[in-house]
Amino acid sequence: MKILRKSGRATLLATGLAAALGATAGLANAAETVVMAVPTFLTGAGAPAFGVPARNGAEIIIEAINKGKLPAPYNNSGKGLAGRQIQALIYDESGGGVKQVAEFRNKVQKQGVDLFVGYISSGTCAAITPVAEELKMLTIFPICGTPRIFEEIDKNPKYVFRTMGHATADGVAEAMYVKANMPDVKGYTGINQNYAWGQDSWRDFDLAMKQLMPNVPVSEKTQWPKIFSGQYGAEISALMLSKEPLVHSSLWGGDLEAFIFQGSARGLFRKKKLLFSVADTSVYRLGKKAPAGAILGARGPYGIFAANVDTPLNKWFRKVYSDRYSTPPVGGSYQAAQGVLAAKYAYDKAASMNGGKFPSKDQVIAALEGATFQGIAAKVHMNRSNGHQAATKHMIGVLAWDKEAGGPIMTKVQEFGPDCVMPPPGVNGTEWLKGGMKGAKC
Amino acid sequence: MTIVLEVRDLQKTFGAVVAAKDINVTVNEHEIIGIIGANGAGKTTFVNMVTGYLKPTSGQIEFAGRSIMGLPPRDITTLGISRSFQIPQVFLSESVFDNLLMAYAITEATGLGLLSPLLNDARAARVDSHLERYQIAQYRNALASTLPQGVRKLLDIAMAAVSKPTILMLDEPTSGISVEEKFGLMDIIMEALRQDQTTVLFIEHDMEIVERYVSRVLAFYQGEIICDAPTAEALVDPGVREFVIGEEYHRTRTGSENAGENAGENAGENGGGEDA
Amino acid sequence: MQELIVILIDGLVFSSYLFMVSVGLTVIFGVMKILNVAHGSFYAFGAYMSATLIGAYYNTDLPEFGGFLAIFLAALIIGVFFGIVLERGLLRFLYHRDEHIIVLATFAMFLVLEDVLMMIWGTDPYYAYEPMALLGAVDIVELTFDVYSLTLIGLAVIVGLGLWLGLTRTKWGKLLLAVIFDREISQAMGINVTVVFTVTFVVGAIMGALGGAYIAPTISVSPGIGVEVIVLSFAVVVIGGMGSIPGAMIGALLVGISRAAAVHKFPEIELFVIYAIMALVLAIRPEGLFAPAQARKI
Amino acid sequence: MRYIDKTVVGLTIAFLVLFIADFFMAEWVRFIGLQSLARGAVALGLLVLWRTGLVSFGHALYFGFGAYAAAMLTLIGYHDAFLLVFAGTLAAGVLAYLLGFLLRRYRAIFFALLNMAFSMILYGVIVKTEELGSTDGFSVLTPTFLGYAPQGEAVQTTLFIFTLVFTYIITVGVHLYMKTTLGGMSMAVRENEIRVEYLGYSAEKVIHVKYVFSGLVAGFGGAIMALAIGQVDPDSMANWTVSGEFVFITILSGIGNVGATYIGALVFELIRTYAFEYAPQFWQFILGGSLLAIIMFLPDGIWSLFSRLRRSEKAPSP
Repeated sequence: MKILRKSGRATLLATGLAAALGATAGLANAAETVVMAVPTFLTGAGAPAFGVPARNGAEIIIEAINKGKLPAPYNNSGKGLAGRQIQALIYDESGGGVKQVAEFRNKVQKQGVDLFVGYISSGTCAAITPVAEELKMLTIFPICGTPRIFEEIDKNPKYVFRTMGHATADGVAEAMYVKANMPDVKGYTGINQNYAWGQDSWRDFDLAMKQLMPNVPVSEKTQWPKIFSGQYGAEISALMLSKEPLVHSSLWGGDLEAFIFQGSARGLFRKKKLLFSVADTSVYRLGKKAPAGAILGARGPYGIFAANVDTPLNKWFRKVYSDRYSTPPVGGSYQAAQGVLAAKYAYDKAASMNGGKFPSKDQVIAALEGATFQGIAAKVHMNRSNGHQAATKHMIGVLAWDKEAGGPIMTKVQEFGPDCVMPPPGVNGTEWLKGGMKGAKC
Repeated sequence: MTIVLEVRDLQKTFGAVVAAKDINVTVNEHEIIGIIGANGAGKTTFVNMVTGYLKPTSGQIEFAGRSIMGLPPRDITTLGISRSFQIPQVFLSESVFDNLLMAYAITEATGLGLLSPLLNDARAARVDSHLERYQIAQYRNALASTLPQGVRKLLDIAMAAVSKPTILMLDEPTSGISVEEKFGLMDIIMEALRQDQTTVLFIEHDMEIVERYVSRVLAFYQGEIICDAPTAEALVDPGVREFVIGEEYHRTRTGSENAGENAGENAGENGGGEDA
Repeated sequence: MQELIVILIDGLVFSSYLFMVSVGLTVIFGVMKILNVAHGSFYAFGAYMSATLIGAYYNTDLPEFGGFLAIFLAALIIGVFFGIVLERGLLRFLYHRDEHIIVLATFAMFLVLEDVLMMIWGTDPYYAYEPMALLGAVDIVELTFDVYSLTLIGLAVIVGLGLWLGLTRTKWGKLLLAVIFDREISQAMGINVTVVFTVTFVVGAIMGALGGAYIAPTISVSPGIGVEVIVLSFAVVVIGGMGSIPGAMIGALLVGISRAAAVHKFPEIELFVIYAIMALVLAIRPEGLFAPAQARKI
Repeated sequence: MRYIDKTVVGLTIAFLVLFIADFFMAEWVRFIGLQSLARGAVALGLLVLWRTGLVSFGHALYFGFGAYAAAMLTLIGYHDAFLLVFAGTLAAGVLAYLLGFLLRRYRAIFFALLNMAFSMILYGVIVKTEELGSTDGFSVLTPTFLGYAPQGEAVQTTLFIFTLVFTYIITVGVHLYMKTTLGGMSMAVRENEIRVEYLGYSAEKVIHVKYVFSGLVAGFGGAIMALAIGQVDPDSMANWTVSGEFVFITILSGIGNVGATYIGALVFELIRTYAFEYAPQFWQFILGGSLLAIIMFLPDGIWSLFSRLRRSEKAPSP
């Protein structure tokens, strides 16, 4: 019988395995560069909405840092990070948290990465956090939104930073905007993808609304389409039949755009007021097809909300980006760029405190902890979670079409200070919301 | 004489087609019975029902005094009824030795014995002596797929006989075998089964074979048994002559060659359809 | 009452969508016993090609309704091209191998094609909403529906009927059924199984591409759209019975209408509807509702 | 047995070499090795099914179930690796036992696809369960080993040894099991079920046993993976593409030898790691391309390379 035949290849097996595993060729890190890994969605549904704009934004800043051509306030800081050139390793974030953790270890242990600036999906960030701490790897999350990172997964971070506000701020800002601008609203409902981000977004918005407008009823039939389903006929019917005039949605990317096409064709946006929490990713691309009159957020002062910010850094960034990619930068581009700037700020500051010598990792971390630095379009205050979690101002507005400029613009924009929408240091976001948002400075 | 198998009022229909009806047979210990009939007469259906492959529509089958109606083939096999097949059912990509080794292993092992090694010296010795008995020892290490048809048939029957069944049903043991080989083959089989004192029922188209090895004949026609009698009596029965043997059968050997062979081959090809 | 009618319409539209994305899969499986994982790529390529052609068409001054031709042309181009290239260039070398090897090969093709798609069209999404805008909207029971989505129902009926009639009423269809029933005997009877296989694969590929091409105007044609389709179409085909066209139809109706009802009545379980139906069918009738008979062994 | 089983010897040598190498390996090598052992275990289960003539396109079901079962125990405060892995293995085995009653009736492509269908149901359930982090999954804290709580690099070193010991036991066990009557019946069922039935044994029972076994080892692989990575999520553990990867590894390894599954898993990890590194946007292309190349040009898997090598050594060209 075949299976009984002796196999003398067993020794080969042993040596083969040993040879393959024994090859310990970890790449030595060239001494004079800083290896920065930049994981972002390069494939799949996350690429066009977030991944590729984020990569583009990061690349522009990295290039400028290496050439020493950043505008003010970074114009006198020399080339590179504390004088060393950045060697960027841009790679794909697709495939889920488990795969990304494996890749993270590979990059750290095999390719000798010095720091990470990246990750878009909350799921990946949540998965990476414990590993980054375990491997003592400086990791800056520029985009991902889940509050769980410093509230549950790692309450005492040392190596992990996040350079933008988390999702709780979105929900709070949105609810405040509704309260200020639609005080008589008769009720609200939602359509959010049935996965972690959609579930979190709705929960925070709903909790904030219950606090701010306790008498406004919420629909019992909020819609939960499957992520990437792309077909919203039944959901649109249900929304149009519902009595609530306000619809909250955290749809993004292809799903959002499909929803807009299908909703527009059926007059949904004339009948209901839509509130899109991350629709800025699609407004430039959709152009005139974007639903004018909808309330929009960009998870902070980014993308279209920064269109008119008149600082050298922002003007330069928008120009370079638009010239190169023939479309203005969106939220993801700003946020990723901001993450790279955080590294620039921290390395340079640490070097100056180190007498001009290249700083150690601990010195860089110390420099970033609790710092306030200039992002592309707004100040970033690293003043939450032991100085590892940023707070920035937040902006919400109404989308309109600017006939003269031939492009989308934001109107009726309302700004919210960092301490207005982010929970105070040391306070859990959900509890803060449930407790009536005590300590919010608006 | 002890009755080992009793079949009463057995009936099988496939939709509107009646494959078997009013079948009543009693088989005694150590009998050698020939089952004859034209293609589609219900012979294989009968074997399939007795061995549990087909569930009868109605009727009763008793083996050694207990009902075996509705039991799956494996249970009936374990109780003591084995069968061989028109188209040999062997493990084609394995050697003859390994085929029989597996047959012995499955037959012998129960419970935790299933986790004892497949191959051990005692079992190998039993396999080898079985090979001798069926005179296929020279093919011991040949792959079953490379065997000549006659040897493959022997192997099939040898595997069926490993469990030393009380009753062995052979489905056309000589179909597809050349005339020169037929008697030699049957001699080997019948001698081996005689040693085990096995009761044998076999389906056969060649009346010479029937005449030579069988003491009693069951003749099938259109799903019914039209004759159940000692061989000499059955072969001259007018019904049998008209519906089963037909004009093709003559007592001279030369005349029967082609007829027997053709019938066998046809049965081999069509048998699958009949059963499906 | 209004809600009931709306559920029915929404359900029919979604069922038609499901049927359109799964019929190609079931055609190929039915004849060739191949689970074509690359089906999702056909869908995606069909959508991209359709969006490209529609975009190009509306840049000309040709009559507006011609845009619909672009959709069918896209499906035809993609289906014929990939059908022939993949079947002749790859699958035929594997027919003598185990079934699961072929599934794995189509899985590999899917991986490769996903990236080829990005090499050709990049990561930016494509829009082709003109045909949908063209057909406008209509009010039924005081609710606005877009006409384009409703035409999907018609298309599904035409495709379903066409395939069914083609299979049962034409000489070619009968040949196909013979091949489905017994490949070897058909070969012995002089049926050119090679040609039958190529044609079937091309037809299945065209169907897959047509699903994508026709849906393209209603969505954002962007990376990853093919992945979801594999899961959906597979579920529909499992529910209906693998390889059965009426099965795909019933499966699509069952899932589509249940899902619409869920969206209107219990939206929180929407995600689970398709899995629940699949689980139920698997538990009660694992071969699917309309499984073709399997031949016995002896 | 009078003779020395060379496969067992080979596995033992490999085990010892790796055991010692554990203390010298670069971290990333150990990490890839750990994943290869986990995935290889799943492929081993598939190998057992394959020898019975069956292929499952849904073993991410058991991989994911084992991983989640182990990970969920950490949520309620259990962190001992022995307990977690045992629980993950057992949970997957029980699930396989229950589904086995249904699946053992099916063969060929239907068996493969029904498995896939069930794995998709698990995927749907996980995504729907917000308590388990939905699509995000959740983190699994560092395990302890019977009270020993390693820190830093020692975590992976210990886990590697832990995994190595168990995979060694399982693999040798499987190899020896293949030589038992029940193990040998794989061949019999694959070759001719009718004969098996008429020899007096249930082919379905044989399949059921193999199926439960494959579920057990897949659950083991999943639990190990959860501990090694420190994270579970549905996309990387229960999605249909994960099942496809397991079949990929099995085909890559070939049917020849139990140890080959680990080499197959290692080759798979290496292809993926390097594709990710050198073609960040087109790694799927490389992965799919390698798979096609293996199917076309190395139909019997990488093990056949070893066989060819040996054949050419033994029989010099005339």
